[in-house]
Amino acid sequence: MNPGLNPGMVRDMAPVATPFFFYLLAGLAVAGGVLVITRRNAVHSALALIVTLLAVAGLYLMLFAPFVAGVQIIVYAGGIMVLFLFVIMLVNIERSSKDRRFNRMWPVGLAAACALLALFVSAFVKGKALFPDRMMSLPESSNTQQIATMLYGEAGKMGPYTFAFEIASLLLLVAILGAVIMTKKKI
Amino acid sequence: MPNFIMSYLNSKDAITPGAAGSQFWALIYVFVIFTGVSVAVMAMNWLERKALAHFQIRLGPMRVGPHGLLQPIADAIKLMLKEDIIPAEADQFVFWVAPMIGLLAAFAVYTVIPFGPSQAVSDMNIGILFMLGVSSLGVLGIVVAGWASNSHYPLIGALRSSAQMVSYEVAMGLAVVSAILMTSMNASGTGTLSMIGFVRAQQEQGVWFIFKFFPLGLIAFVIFAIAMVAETNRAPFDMAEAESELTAGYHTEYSGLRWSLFMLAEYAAMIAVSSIAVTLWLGGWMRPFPNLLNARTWDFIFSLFPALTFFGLAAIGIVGVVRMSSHSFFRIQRIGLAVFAAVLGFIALLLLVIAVAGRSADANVAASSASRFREGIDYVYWFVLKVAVFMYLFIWYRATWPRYRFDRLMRVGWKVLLPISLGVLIVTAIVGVIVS
Amino acid sequence: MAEEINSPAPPPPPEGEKKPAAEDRVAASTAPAKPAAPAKSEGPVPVPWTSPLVEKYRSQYGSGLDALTYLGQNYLTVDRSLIPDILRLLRDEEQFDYCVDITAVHYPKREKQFDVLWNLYSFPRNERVRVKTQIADGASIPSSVSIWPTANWLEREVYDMFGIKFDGHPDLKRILLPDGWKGHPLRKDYSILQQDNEWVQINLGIESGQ
Amino acid sequence: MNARANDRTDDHISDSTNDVANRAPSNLDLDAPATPYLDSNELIINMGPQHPATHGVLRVILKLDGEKVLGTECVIGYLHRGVEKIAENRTYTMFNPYVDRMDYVAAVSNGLGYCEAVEKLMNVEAPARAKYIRVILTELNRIASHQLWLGTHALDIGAMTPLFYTFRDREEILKIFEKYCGARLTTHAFRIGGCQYETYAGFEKEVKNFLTYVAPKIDEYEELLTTNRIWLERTKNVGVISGADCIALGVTGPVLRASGVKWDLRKAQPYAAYSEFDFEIPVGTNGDTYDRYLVRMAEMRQSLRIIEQAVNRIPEGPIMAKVPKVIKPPVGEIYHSIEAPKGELGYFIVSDGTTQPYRLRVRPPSFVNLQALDRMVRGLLVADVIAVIGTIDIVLGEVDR
Repeated sequence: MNPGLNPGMVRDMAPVATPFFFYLLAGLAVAGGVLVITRRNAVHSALALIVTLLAVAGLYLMLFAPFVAGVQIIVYAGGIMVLFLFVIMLVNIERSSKDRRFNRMWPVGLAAACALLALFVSAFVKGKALFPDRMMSLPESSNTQQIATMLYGEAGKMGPYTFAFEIASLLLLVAILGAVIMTKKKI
Repeated sequence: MPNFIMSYLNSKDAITPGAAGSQFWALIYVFVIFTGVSVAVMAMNWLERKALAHFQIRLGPMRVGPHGLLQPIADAIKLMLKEDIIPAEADQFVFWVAPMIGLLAAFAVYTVIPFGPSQAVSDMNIGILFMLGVSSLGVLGIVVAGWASNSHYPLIGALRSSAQMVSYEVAMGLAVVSAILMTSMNASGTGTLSMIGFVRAQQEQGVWFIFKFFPLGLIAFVIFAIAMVAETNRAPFDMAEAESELTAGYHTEYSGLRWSLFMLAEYAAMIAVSSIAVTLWLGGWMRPFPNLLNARTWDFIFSLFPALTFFGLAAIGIVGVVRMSSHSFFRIQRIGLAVFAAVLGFIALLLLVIAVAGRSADANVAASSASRFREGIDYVYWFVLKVAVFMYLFIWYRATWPRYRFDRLMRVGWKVLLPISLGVLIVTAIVGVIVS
Repeated sequence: MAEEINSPAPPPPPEGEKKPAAEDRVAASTAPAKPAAPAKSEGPVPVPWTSPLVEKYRSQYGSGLDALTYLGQNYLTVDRSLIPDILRLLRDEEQFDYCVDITAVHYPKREKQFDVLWNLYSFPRNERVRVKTQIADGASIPSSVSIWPTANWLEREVYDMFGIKFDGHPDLKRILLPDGWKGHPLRKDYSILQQDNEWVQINLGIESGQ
Repeated sequence: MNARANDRTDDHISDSTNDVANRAPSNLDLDAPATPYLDSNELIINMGPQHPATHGVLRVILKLDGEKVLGTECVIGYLHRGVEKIAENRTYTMFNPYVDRMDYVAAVSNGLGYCEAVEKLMNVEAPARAKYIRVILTELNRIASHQLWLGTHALDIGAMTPLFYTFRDREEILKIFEKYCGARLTTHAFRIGGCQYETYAGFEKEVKNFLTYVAPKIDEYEELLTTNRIWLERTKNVGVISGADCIALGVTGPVLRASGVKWDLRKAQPYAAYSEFDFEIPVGTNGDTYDRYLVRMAEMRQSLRIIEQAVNRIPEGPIMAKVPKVIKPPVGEIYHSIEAPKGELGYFIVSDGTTQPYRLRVRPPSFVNLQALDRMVRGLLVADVIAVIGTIDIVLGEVDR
């Protein structure tokens, strides 16, 4: 259909998917994450979070998952973060910036961080053995279609995640209704 | 290097530099598009002021250059030289970064806009998704600017803008989805998210999506057309600025270059969303009736349009020269306008030559680079013409309508546009299944 | 008011029947040095206003009330003690539902220095009446905001300009002049120059003030 | 909301909003502020005195919950020039031009009110021809004032274009003024006792030309707005005020008439030559912003009717009554009011028999009408505050005097 969508494309994209870009994006994501929890000003934290989300979207792109990257940008960076900012602007920032941070929760946080570190180390030591063999290294061009078949199945056949997908959407519907009922006393 | 250029131009498959993996060409395209959009924004600025003025029985800018043609340049210089004021109580860093966010978002979109089958930086597989996603980032700039100004009017403007954009994005997205559905109404039954894919799908199906499953396509298009005005904060949905209510909304505290960045972002975003509308529903770069009137003669006739347009503009310029007062005060203006008309006429001649040369090349079986060049001009011309219609509509709306009220706007978004777009989506799906 | 257009000019009056304003005419300190002209003998005079309304109130309140007509315009001069009652009755019983204006006039030579005026209009009767009372400097007067909400700003203006206090006013403060303003400008003893001089002396350091 | 709101203004607001109990009569029950939506703080913003939509130097302190208006307080006086004090220091003749500076978009009406008040005090009557000239100019001024109102009001609501249309047509009126008396805005057109100037040659023809010119233009304004959906949404049921509330708050003029009270001083207590003309008083039904718009549009057409009759029937004769060179009204006091474009414009003059007024009180319609703002905007949105300020049609020169 589109002459641009030839198999050679994946090879041509390869120069972008270099360790340099990986470490750049990963570093940005981590730095953003650290800023999110250390900034006293909530709006600065939110901006740092956006940087993190965008960096993660970049990582998705490097994994040849453009659809996931696009959704990441639309839903998280574009939608959810705007709502975050909306709420942050409504709350009293002056007061929250004076509150003590990590009040009495830091041992828990430390424990959680140690556990996560242990997990990473074990994953690093064991290597690929932890992950399923079948990697979804799909060509960029058909990535979206692959996701569609995973979620919705092909003609006459349910995909592997169809049921989970439907359940998730039902859950979201319930959440929406719950939110409406909680905020509006009188409908 | 020349070989490199010619090899790209002569390559059989018309593919975008991004798809070809040619970073050099991608950079060239980025540069050309960035320059082109900046110039278009300036032209749009002038055009808006002139057109609005004539709607309102005024003349608009008349002093800087003949008929104010140099006004945008003068404005740009003024804005760049103006003192850059950051309010003392503002959040300095965020205040500084906010216009950049808006501008980056507005310009990043242009990487996937297809001005022609190969006239785009890249043909992303998720093109439309990327466009919607990145253009939705633009609101972050506005929200953050309003907050960082640490002032009430900008804050209200930012709140309005964020609520408005989030709600209209939903209707906009659903309208887009119905267009995406239409791309799959082909033999293979697979659709696409690629921007170039959209136009190709319309080409294959032989119909602009605005007329597909009439009136479904039209309704989806109208919803998109409404939502895109809201999305770009333009009248009658310019609640975030609303100069009579919020003085200037989110950019009340901005001045000089930073302010002009907001304006640049706004106009760039207008062109971007219009491009989406053109690509999705109005056949993108395709000339009218490409499948119906497909004889080579018709091809030639339509390829004369760019030249004719520039001839027309040159003629208007000449009329302007003739009608201008012969008083010595206007001498420089007369000369300026005459030169301007001459340049336009020259461009028209050039285009004419290219059209004719491209046609004679058509006779040969092998497509020469001349004919490819001619086709490229045609594509860009028709695309830009369609976008220009939208730009004019933006001005027209602004001249005609009062401003919506915020709660009404939200009501229209959630209670009218959203259900209709959902309904259109469902009906499109059903009709699509029945037809196929 | 149809009748006032055709109101004939009454014959020249004896001096004694002049309305109070004439008696208390002063050569205001602010006025240019033009000698106060003696009251002209020609011109109309107030004549007693007779109407059922007046009769009713006169019987009710007796001497505290005086009703006159001047140039076809009726006014009641009432005692300060009757003020809220009379106004309320005028609104409730006589349908004077629209308070056009509240204002005051300063007569510095008089014992009761201020005339306070209520200018009333009745939509059903298409008739105007002025209610007038005299109060001394520093005395207060009951507010009529509870009778006509429009009195709110009008009374604030009177307070601003004359310093007359209205008891029971919800928010009696200056309206046209800044909160820190000194004096009440429409009093006859308020000199315009004084304000200027002070400003010049303080801000420009010029002793003479000019 | 953002906690950096200055709390200096807070007590002002509470003062003016808690006076509910004191506003006893009619049905002026201002409902108590609704409980705030979510637990956000109230936002106090300062609209004006430098704001594009407050029609001058009006300052409105708004207490907002999100965008909803919980209360307002008007701070006025930025344009206070002490007109009433000036009057006490000028002769009657010298003061005449000052009244033009109050409602400067309807200077002719101000002058008419003042001249008639002094004439009444002196017991003279202007000649018939002068009265007709006065009516023509005053009605032209009413149209000009309403045109300016329409343009700015539409601009406030976001429609830019009507502003330029109305200004184009207002220009024609100003041209007539300029030709008649040499001034366009602060006309000083009338003198005590009549008019100083005889009409210029071709005056009647020009006025007639204007009538035929402007009638379709008024239709043109209406075409842009009257059935415009956005206009309807922005104005219908916005700033509703009942007739009873209008009377209680002393609101007059088109605002009162839009609330269904058919009262116009030109009919109720005719002055000048108004009793001789055939015209109607347009009234509204809902008392909302849209009705006020319709009433003013209809008033423009009625003014055209009056002008047409006046021009056709203008009598010959003197234009100045016999008044002494030095104007020295007898001791006494007078209240005279006219129907200015904005409402009842009254002059209360106390004379002590000298050449200067002992006390001159102006009853300004804008000032009194502005008081209704708080009543009209409670519970509406910020955007409606703008619409309502526009629809009351205030001129700060008159509010502050």
